[in-house]
Amino acid sequence: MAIQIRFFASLRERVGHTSLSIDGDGIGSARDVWHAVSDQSPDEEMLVAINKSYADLDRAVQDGDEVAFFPPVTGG
Amino acid sequence: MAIQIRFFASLRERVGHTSLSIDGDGIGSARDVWHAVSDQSPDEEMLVAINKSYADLDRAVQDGDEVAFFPPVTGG
Amino acid sequence: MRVEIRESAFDPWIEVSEFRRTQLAIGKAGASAVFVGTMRDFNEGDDVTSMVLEHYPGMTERQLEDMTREAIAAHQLEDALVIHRVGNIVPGDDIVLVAAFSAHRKAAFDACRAMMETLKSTAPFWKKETLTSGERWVEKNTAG
Amino acid sequence: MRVEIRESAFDPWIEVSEFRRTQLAIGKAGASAVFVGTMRDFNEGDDVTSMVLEHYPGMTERQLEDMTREAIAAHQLEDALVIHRVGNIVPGDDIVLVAAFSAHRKAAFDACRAMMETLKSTAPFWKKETLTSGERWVEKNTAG
Repeated sequence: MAIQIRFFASLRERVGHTSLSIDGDGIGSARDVWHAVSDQSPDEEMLVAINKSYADLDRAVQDGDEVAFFPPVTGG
Repeated sequence: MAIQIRFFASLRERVGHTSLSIDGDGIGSARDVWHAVSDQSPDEEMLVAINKSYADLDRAVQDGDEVAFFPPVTGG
Repeated sequence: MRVEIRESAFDPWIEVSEFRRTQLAIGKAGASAVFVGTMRDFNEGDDVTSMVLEHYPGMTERQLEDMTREAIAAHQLEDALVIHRVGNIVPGDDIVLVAAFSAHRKAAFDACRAMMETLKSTAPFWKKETLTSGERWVEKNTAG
Repeated sequence: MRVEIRESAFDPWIEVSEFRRTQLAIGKAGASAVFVGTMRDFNEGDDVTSMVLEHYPGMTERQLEDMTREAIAAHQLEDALVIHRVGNIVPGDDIVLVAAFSAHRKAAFDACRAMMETLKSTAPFWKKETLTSGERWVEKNTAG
């Protein structure tokens, strides 16, 4: 198993990836996922979703989860 | 010259007239117009228009004016 | 702005679409807020089979025009459209269309709702319903 | 209820009209409150020539469905319809349709506006605008 990571919009462009897969070993929270792929602090306004539902950075993440990071939404 | 009077909706049915014309002699206000055609007190909720604009019963009326009486409006 | 009284059935969605296409500049009105009132087959707990909508020709148009002009100015709308049906109406027929077009959604929403409330409380229209048991005048509009 | 993401242009007025005709019982929904958001050719003082609307497939639908279901329950709607465009968009194209159908106008107005605000603040869509001087991401939606 692994953790699927997705990035959207300006964050996708900044990170340079649409999606990534990482090994779940040593990953406890969405914050850990972020730090596994970035050496920058997460932007204060960054939004997080786990398995397509909003979550916060300290929410627990398990093997097989999909974790998404994106900027404030601008639809409508 | 004369004063044209119009009635609408339930008030039209109660009065039994769609329109009437009365002589303006002795008519000072919309209230005088009402009493020239009815021996009942005006209903508290009755609305009044003079020349197609809302007015109150004590508004002055002149020869040639059109005075309308109607119940609360129920459009939309 | 356009304000119309109609004596026969109209399709409010075609009216809005045509108004936008012919009256509005492309790319300016980012927000369209539309309200359509449709005749129900029930009112105050009773079945209603048809209705006659009476108005005060001349005054009704003036009230609706004043109201629409004021809404455009107050909310800085791009434009607005109001259509109201009169005459014999059956359940499912559309009675009223109020549409507000503006650059931003707040103004469109606020103006559309304000116009509907003003119309309901001031425009001289009256409804007489036909029930299975006879006829009755609708006595008063409720606040929105 | 119906919630749809569209990858090509749609006509919101035809959609509302068809939805009412095919999904709603005649004579029940006396009130239809509709909001349509349309791409402008300007934003924050700059000319905008086109736009790309990105979304999060799966999550976006879920957010919109949850929001619509909650609005129907909270406002006791007869029904509701939400359509949102994604992909390449030009000024004048319609981006979003939110429609609330209910017996009375207060519920329809309240629900339509509440759905739009929820959509604007929570549905995962992102706009990238093309200006004459280049591209930029829209950074944040303003409150309505």
